Amino acid sequence: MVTQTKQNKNLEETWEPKILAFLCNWCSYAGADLAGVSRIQYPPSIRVVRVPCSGRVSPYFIIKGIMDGWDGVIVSGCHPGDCHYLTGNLVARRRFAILKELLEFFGIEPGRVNFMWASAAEGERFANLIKKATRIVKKLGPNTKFSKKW
Amino acid sequence: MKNEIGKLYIELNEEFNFYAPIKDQGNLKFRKVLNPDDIVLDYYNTKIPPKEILFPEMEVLFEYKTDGKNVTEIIERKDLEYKNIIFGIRPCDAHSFTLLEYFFSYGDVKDEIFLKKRKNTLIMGIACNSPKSTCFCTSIEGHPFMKSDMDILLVDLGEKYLVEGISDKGKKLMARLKWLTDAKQQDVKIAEALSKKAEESFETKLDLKDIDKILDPNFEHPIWEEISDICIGCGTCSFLCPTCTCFDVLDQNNQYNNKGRRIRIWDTCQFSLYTLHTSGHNPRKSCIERCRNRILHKFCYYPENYDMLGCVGCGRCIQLCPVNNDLRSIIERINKIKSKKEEKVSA
Amino acid sequence: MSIETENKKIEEEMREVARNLLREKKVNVVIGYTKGTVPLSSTPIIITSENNVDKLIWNNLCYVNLAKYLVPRIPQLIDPEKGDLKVGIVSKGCVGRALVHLSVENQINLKNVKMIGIPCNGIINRKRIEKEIGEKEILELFTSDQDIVVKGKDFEAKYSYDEYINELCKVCKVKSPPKIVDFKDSCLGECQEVKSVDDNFTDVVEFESKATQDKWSYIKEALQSCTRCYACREACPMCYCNLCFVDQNKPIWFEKTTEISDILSFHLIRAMHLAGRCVACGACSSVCPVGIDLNLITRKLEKIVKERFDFISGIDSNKMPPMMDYNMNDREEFMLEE
Amino acid sequence: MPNPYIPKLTTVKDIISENKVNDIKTLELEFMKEEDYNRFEYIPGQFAEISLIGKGECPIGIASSPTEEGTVKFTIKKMGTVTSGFHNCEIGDTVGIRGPFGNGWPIEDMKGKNILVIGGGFAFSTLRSLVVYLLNEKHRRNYKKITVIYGNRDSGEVLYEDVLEEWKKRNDIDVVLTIDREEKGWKEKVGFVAPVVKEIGPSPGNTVAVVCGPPIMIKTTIAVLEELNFKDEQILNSLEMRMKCGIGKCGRCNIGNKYVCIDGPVFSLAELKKLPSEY
Repeated sequence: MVTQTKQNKNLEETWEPKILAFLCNWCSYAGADLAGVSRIQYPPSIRVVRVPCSGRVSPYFIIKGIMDGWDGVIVSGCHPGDCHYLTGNLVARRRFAILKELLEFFGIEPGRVNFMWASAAEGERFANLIKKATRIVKKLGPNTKFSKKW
Repeated sequence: MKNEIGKLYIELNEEFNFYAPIKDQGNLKFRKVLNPDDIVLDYYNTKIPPKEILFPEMEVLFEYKTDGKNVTEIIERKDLEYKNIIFGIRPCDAHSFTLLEYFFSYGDVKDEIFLKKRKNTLIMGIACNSPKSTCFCTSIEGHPFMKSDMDILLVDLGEKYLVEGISDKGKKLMARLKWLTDAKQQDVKIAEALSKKAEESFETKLDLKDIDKILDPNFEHPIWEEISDICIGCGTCSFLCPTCTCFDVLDQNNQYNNKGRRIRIWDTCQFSLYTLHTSGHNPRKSCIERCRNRILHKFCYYPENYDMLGCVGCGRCIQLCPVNNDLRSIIERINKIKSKKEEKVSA
Repeated sequence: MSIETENKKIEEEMREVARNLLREKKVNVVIGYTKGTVPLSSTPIIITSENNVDKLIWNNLCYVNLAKYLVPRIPQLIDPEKGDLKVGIVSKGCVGRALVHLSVENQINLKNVKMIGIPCNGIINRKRIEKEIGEKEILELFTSDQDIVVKGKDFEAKYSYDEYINELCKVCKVKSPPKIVDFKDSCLGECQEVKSVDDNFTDVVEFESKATQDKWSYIKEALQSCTRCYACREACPMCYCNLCFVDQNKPIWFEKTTEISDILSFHLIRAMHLAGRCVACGACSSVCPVGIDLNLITRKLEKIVKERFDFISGIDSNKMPPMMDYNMNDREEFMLEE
Repeated sequence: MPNPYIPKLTTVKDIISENKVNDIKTLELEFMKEEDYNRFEYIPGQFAEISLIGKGECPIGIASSPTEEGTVKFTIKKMGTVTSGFHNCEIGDTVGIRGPFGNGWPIEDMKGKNILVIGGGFAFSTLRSLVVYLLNEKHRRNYKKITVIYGNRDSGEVLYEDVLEEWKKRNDIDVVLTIDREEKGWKEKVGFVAPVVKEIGPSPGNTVAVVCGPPIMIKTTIAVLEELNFKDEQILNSLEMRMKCGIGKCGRCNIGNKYVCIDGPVFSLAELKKLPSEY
């Protein structure tokens, strides 16, 4: 029994979450690039999908991601007012607000889904936020509630 | 015997999957019994039809393994050989199994998944002492005490059950239950009286004698528009119908362990997607055609193909339709087509 | 006044308006409710002749939202030669709200719609009564004074009216259809001016305060028995998409299986789609054949939209719904910050 | 009896792109097990449920003839999820196959008759199967005159160019090709199928007309055939329907009390006229 808990503990420590990240082409993707070019370290937990705008990210993407077994989803876009398409991120923000509240209401840990703004010049901020998001998701543990399993 | 249901369960549970009506989320459903105290026998009928025991809402057809891209192995289902007992089923629902059997063995290729399970299933039903106001099984040549679809029929005599073995399978099983006592002549007489009383208590009587002959030439009739005008197009009537069999097939992959399965799930002719071609053409594009298909399938195509009505008269669709599009009134309206025509001819 | 006399009064006034509308040829059809064939039901009816007006009824079981019949079915009925089909529609508050919102979304033209406004006095929570009666057959249900009386073969039960109406009706503030500024004559009969609705959402707050795990198990339990018949979707006046997201197969977003994650995602995304659009009619819960109660989700949507965007659906035909709009100054406390 | 939903496994032996737009491909499948191939006895006009396991299954008419031994061919147009999957297949991939299903062309009843084959566009696949079968040396003497009329939108859409060339060289078959609009370098006929049929004017005596194509083509061609005094029994048609199981269980392909997958897909016009027009 003792060894088992020890093993579990080990597993918990070594377990790294897999996070699906939708990054807006104009800001966050470039921000992630900058973080890489500037050699800022952040956890290798995210897998990036480049989208034209955070407004392109439909709630389907996020829920499908969670259902497919991703431990977390991040959507990152330009700061309000900086959208390449003027209002894409403002529209997206309303959607995210509702989705986040509904997920919480349904009893799915809201920390699994995170939204952030990061501009092309904010490599450091991007890395920090990814660190933070990874920390949150890691604390929640593997996604078993909503993902399909059989 | 009434308090001996538990005894029956314990005796049969090892060998059989023992299904009986159980309360689940406030709805009565046929479920595998884990505790005999859960069994509810003081009921009219279950909300979810017992077809789901042999034809579940979601069923695996087969499983497979892949090497990431291509299939390497197909794994057949091995759980079809289990023996099942369906306990406490009503005669109308028992009749639905006969219809399903006809349906699944129609054509050259038979549905072995269903038929294998059906073969291993023993139906132990309880006669209907007091039918619901929406029941109409006597109109489809059924009866609240109908024996023909069962292996064993129980009749509730108040204090005890009168047990009658009908098929060989049922008689064999009864012979095993040593603690059953021989029925007295008097009890048989009470059962007969109950049967008569039940038969007389039906409020709904529908004229379904020539319905297929009325329906067949009236495929294009304004009545279908009238019937479907309040239908909202949900699938309640067919999902909860004990004889509806339509299903959809889809593949599911588990990308983590390179496994997958092909499943079938209930589908219904009431959804537009059901018949939509890839080209965009849809033979049944509106509610009118879809409503018509449901009625015709049960009351016209079934008699033509199997010489039987595709309805068991359980009344579930009448009770649960969200907009109360009552099947009884639909049938009455259809019957009126005929009488109108006759009037015309005589005039 | 007792419930029956109220109902009688509503019924008479409603019939009178409908009769006049049909007689003066102001409408081609009247959509209303008529008596159902099973005790806990009513059924929608489409009337084209003045002679049938007496078939219209009002009782506390008229749970279907009739606005459903306008989109998308009725536009198809338009005869190009005769011009638009004019429809009279028996409107309780939530039907009125649905119509207003549908017109905001450009699905119907209010010019062609005449609301026969009635002061709704609540809809009985038939699923709750069914559950409490259990495996007995209800043969009759009527209201007497302040009680709901349910009768069967060998039992009779009484339920308090105020307690056994829909949860949404208990907190409803829009009993009769809202007055519309642009189409003053579109509402006949009873209608009310609604400026804003005060609501403290105590029921939602109570649920929200639960632990995540408790919420999950509650929702999971509640939705588990879903049979995917989509009656909730089909009865919803706001679900008028030609192709619902669960039906989309290029690509397949959500599979229509009975796995809990699939069922949950359907209800979650449907809720998402109804944000700022749901008119709180409770039809989805009333029609569910297995008795799933979706009221709580509906209420939560109302709360989100009210608190975040200060919007109430179907009240004001000139206000843009939140999901069709944006604002620089929205609250963004949920965003991840360093 | 075995579980009818389990497909037999085959490998993709060859992939041929059939048209210029590259949205129609022919897949040549070889059964992994000899016994499965031997059990797969079919006649022209039947179809099979072929599946890309993991993506799904779809009913496709068999394009090869039973006389072409060793493999089975399917011509697939890129339409939805599954067919797109087939288009992404590579040689050597595994494809599942169930069948053959349906009644097929009534080759026994056709014996001793003239055969008029009228095809339009991509629906030619089961007609190819039929003609290849009829032209086989073992079967050719059982049938009389064979005429093939095959129409397409443009020259890039013509399927099976190699077999068509072969047929043209033979003297026991007439092949008429047509395209909708004139095109540089096109030496055959120009115009829709129906007028071309009228122009050729086949005589109805002891003839069976096999018509397969898009609905509008079928409609116009049948009108022409009726004008030429073809009887309803002489006109054969192959129907399409959405299908899932192929064995008459999933329910969706019914027309009246008939299921297209077991009672069809081949119906004579006389049979079709008896059925409700819900297809």
